[in-house]
Amino acid sequence: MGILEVKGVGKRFGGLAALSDVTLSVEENSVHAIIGPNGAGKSTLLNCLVGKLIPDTGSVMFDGQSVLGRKPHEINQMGISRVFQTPEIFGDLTVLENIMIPCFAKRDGAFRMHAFEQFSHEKELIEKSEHILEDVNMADKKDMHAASMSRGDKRRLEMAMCLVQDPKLLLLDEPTAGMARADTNNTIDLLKEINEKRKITMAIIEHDMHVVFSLAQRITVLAQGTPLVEDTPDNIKGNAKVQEAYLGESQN
Amino acid sequence: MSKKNLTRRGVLKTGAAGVGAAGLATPTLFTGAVWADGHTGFTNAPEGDTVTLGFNVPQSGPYADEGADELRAYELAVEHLNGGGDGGMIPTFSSKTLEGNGILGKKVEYVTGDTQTKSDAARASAKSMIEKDGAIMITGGSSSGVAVAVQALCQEAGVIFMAGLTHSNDTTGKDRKANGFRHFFNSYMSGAALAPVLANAYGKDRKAYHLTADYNWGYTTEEAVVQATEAMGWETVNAVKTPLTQTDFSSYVAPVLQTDADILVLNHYGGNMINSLTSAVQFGLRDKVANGKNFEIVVPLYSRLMARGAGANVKGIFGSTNWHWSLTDAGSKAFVQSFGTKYGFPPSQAAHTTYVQTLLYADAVNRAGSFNPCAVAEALEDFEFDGLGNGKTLYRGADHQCFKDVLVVKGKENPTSEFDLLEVVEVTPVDQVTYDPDHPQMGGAEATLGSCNVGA
Amino acid sequence: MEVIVLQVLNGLDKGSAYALIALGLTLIFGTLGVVNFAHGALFMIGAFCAVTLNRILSLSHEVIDPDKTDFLGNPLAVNVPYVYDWFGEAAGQGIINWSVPLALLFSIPIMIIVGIAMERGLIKHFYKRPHADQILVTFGLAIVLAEIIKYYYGANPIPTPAPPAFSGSFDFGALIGLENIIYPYWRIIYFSFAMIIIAAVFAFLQFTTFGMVVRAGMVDRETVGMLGINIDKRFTIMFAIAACVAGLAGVMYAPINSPDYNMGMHFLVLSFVVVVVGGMGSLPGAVLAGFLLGILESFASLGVVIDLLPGINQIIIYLVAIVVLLTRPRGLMGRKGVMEE
Amino acid sequence: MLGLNAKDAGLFLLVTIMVILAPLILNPFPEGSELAQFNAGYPDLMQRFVIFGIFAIGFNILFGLTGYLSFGHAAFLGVGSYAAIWMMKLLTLNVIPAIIMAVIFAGLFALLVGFVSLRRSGIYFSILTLAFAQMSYALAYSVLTPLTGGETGLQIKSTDSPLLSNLANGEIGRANLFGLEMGSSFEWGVGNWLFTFNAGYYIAGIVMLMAFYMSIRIFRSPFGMMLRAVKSNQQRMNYTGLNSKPYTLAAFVISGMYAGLAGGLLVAMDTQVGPERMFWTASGEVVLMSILGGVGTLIGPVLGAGMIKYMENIISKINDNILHQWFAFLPDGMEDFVVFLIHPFIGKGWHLTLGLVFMAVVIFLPGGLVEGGQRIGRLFRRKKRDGAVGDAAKTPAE
Repeated sequence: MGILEVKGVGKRFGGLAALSDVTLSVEENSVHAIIGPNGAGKSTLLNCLVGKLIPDTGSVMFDGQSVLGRKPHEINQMGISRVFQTPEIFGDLTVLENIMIPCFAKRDGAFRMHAFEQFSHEKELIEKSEHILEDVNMADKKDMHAASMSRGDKRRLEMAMCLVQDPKLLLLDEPTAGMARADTNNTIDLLKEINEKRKITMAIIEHDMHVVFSLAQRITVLAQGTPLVEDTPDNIKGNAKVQEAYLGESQN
Repeated sequence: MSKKNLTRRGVLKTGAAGVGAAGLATPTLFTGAVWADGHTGFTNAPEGDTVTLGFNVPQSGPYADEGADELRAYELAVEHLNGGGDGGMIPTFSSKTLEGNGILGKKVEYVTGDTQTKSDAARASAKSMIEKDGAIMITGGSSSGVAVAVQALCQEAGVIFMAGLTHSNDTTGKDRKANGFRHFFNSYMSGAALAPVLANAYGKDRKAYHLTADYNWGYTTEEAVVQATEAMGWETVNAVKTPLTQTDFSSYVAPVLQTDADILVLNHYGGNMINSLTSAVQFGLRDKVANGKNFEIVVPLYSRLMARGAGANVKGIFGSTNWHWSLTDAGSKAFVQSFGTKYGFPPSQAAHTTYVQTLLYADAVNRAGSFNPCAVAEALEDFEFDGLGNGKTLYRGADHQCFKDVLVVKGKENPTSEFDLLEVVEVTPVDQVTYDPDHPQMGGAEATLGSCNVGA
Repeated sequence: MEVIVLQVLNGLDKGSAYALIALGLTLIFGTLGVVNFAHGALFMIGAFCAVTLNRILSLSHEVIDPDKTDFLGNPLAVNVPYVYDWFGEAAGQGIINWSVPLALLFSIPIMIIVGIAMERGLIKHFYKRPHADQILVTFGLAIVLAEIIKYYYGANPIPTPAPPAFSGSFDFGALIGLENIIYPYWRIIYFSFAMIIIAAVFAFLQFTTFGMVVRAGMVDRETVGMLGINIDKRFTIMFAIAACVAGLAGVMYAPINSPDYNMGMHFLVLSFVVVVVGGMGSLPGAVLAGFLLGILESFASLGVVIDLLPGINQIIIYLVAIVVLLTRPRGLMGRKGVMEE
Repeated sequence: MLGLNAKDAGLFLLVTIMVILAPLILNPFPEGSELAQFNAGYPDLMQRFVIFGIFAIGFNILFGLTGYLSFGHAAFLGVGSYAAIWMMKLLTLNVIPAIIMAVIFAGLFALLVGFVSLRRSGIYFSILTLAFAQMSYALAYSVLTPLTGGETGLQIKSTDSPLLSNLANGEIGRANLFGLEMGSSFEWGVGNWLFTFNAGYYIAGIVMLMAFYMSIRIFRSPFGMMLRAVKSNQQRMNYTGLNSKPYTLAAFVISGMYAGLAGGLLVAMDTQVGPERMFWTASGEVVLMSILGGVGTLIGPVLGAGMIKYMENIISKINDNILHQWFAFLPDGMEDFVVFLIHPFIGKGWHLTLGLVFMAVVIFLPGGLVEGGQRIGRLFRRKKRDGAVGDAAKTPAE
């Protein structure tokens, strides 16, 4: 029984079936990659997991509870954090504040009227935030305006924002898209470390096979909205169906 | 002007001068009596040789042109009170206390403000005149909402309010105040004056359809006209309320065609009146024959300034007005002469009523021998006068409303100039438009002036 | 039945004014990305073009008429327009009477100049600024324009009649087989005029290359910019066109309601409601919402409706706006992501 | 101090001192001098400064922090005012219950409007709030006349006798605070100067300081940070486990309550309400105040409110007569010419001046008056630094 169990999920947009009968299971403490050609339904699937979309059929169980019908913030409160393809951060706020917000969300829940408490009194949370900033090598940037940072820094910031919540499951949407090879490797190392040291389960959507094979313990291949195969990286490498799916795509 | 601002603070100035050597005046704490002046016991008692009046008129918003005309009349009145110009209506005024030496020998100064035709803004402006400039009397305005709001303020502050153009019954009806006075006529009088003329011209068997501006003035006017015309035998088919902010009245006018009404009464003023009348004429109501009679339109309250905006559409349409420049009595002629010479065009009814109010106030102060608002009010109450353009007039003590003849006018068919838009068809004698102070339309028995307030 | 037809006609008529202003607003917003609070003022300026032309044509010299007297008792100085001297009284009066249709021609160059001056002088500098800044600066401009008009023309409405040939009404019912539907000529003309303008704008956008680029720009401004097309010049032209639409709508509106300096502000709020109900950035939406609100407003002003729901005529437009926005998040035909930030 | 950091405490102290000394600061010109026209230190205007300051501070909590532009905030001011005056008519002339009721009613109305309007964002939200406010205005003006007094509005009349106030028959009640009437003043003449210290003003001033203090606390609290997060990135907020709806609604209700407070105070200072208080131009005015002063800054809205009210009350009262007085020293022709030049901008032309100021501020000072102040401050500091190069060189850059 994995921490995330997706069973028979289907989603249609008008006449188009974006997902049909998707079933997959993410084991606790593993890194699970979801790959597939463009238009295979990876992002739709991800959106179904975080509450942005509600699947037409099937079930999504996380940690023994259904996530279906819950709002994104409720799903986050259950322990799922999401890293976006283009970093989504609070551009108008400082780096430290960016980290503090998930800290508050973790501690106080989805809403709290802390209008007369003082930000500066939250010593514990500030320490925790500063600590995580050190972990991602951003301690010196904590008072910077988040919007004014480089794209790479924004990514790391977003990652830190997710990590500071100690999520049970971290969803990553192409975390290395558009990165140079060296940065990609750094990211791989960072994610590995997160998985191993912090024992955080991860589900990654990724195009870059180098990343997938360096990180993932299990891989699900999606094609045209259905899972083609779910297996270990080694088996996937030699799978003819997968080859076909990818080759087929390039032939078209 | 430089000296003017001293008036209100005259006491303090002298006070300061007394201890001037020490550099500080002894602070005094007034409670209750806000602006009270220990020496004379009422708000803004004028010290020194000048007295300040506050002219609070709409300078922005829809009635800005009427406000501008009121202001012209005020300036003229001040000039005449101070002995300048040709004296205007002072020589024709039946009371002879005004001698061109100001009021009680004090030179008249004035301050101006913008009511914006909003009660809040009007009160802010009036308050600044009272608090900052030391005005002893506030006058002006071109709408009833503002008049009622400012009148209530003057009552609280303990100064006299001489209303400008305000036609709603409420001003001297349910909202009457001891410190407030109105020279202008009101909805009741319009109805009472118009009804016989209408019955005469259009017959007693008529069906009227009312379009009424959806606010206080509209309500009182509709009520007055409905009662007066029904008493003549007319029937009221329907009365539809129209929003103040409406500009295109087509959807209100068009359904009139589908009813069996043969008269349309437009209880509208200002821009509303112009637009609804224009729509009614465009829809061919005046060419229509209903119940075998010519369809007719009536506008209870006419304003020449506004009638201009409706252009040729006013021709032949009955209404009432407080005063018109074509009147030939000595007072009116003197005023038109004086105003026209100075500004190049004839005064409006708004200009006339504000000019008269200023003179009446000045005269009342002179007769009372004091600026004390209670003394002034006493002098105005039940004061009878003549020679100010409306014939014999009574300032009734019971509700502070002037009673005088009412003019029924008609849009002129062949105007000779851009000012020559209305012709007086009948001067309804004052007896016909007089009512009891506790008339139901005037707030009934509950309406009370309260007692006059000197601010002490 | 007759009442319903009449109110539909009235609604279409009111809707014409809303739709024309909303159309211009949407053109400007869609292409330039600017929220133009001064758009009502452009409508007002158009109406005052008609007033001004009327005044120019009536420019007069005084002739003393010794038989009559003026209000001061002096001999009356009658103003005789110069056109009477040049063309004779009848023809001269005819020319003056036709000042509103003539003002259509007169207003086009004026509105183009005003539009270009506004865009080049002010709006241009606000393309990259937040919407709040755009609103404030154009609102400031709207106040300034209204005050300038008030300074020269006064606050009272100024009658600007249609040519006598069109100022009456006719039996519209006869055309559609109903009885007793009297409708003013000018309002029918106004509605037809609005339809022509709307059709012209749509045709312009649909069938010209210029229009194609503009439409593309409304969908994705950046891409069009990258194609190397001189967007700046097109923006200026687009603004001038929108100004013209508003101005022409104003000219034609003058005989319906005497223009005053504040009419722009009055239409501003309503036309914004119209634009938003139609869906920000959607041209068909703006037109549809304009007519829809016009018709609903007309029906809400029926006596029977008011008796049933007192005050409904006061709030109908806003009520409809609330209902539409709650059921259709982006108005009738709005696109996602436009002005939702 | 008071849980504020040094900078905020400094600002708060400065504002406190300004409020206390306003009667002195705003009356810089001696009575009777030609410039006395520019004095603003009379009770009514000072009260309006602080009351509209409160209104703008509250509006800024919503608009400045969350970025939601409400175009109908005047409705809450109006509802607060009506609640307050009914309280005074029926229960007591003491201003405290009236103000409390004003806040409660405005808060409830804001909750209703906010709940519905916040289902949409951006301009759709703005139009929803505008629609609610315009409906309130239109109904208050017409159909609700029995409740609102219609066009005439509501005043306290001699026939009103509140339950808890012992009024003599026919006496018109006056607003008071435990017997201290709002109109009571203490006047102090120094030489030709005269300063009015008005009880109502100081009560409103104290309320304003409390409101300002609360606003600083909100700005600096975790809650304030959440509101800024709403403005910055709502999507990220939701995926971070935060529900942005209640945060925005809370901000909306708080700012509605500020508006109600302002409305209640308006009634406390001047016992009357008119429906045009809720007209869209009144809602627009508070938007303009915020932007003029500086959106999202603490002090900006107060400055913006002061500036607009000053222009409305002072510029509109200058007439040609006064101009002639000022320029009397010029030769006749010149005098007339100068008056002719200025004439369109004063008195009835004050709207024109207002429009031009808006345009100038937005064009040249996008951050509002606060940015203007900062620029002047920077200029000043740079000069100082230039004059003290030696010192600057020694201290390392921060």
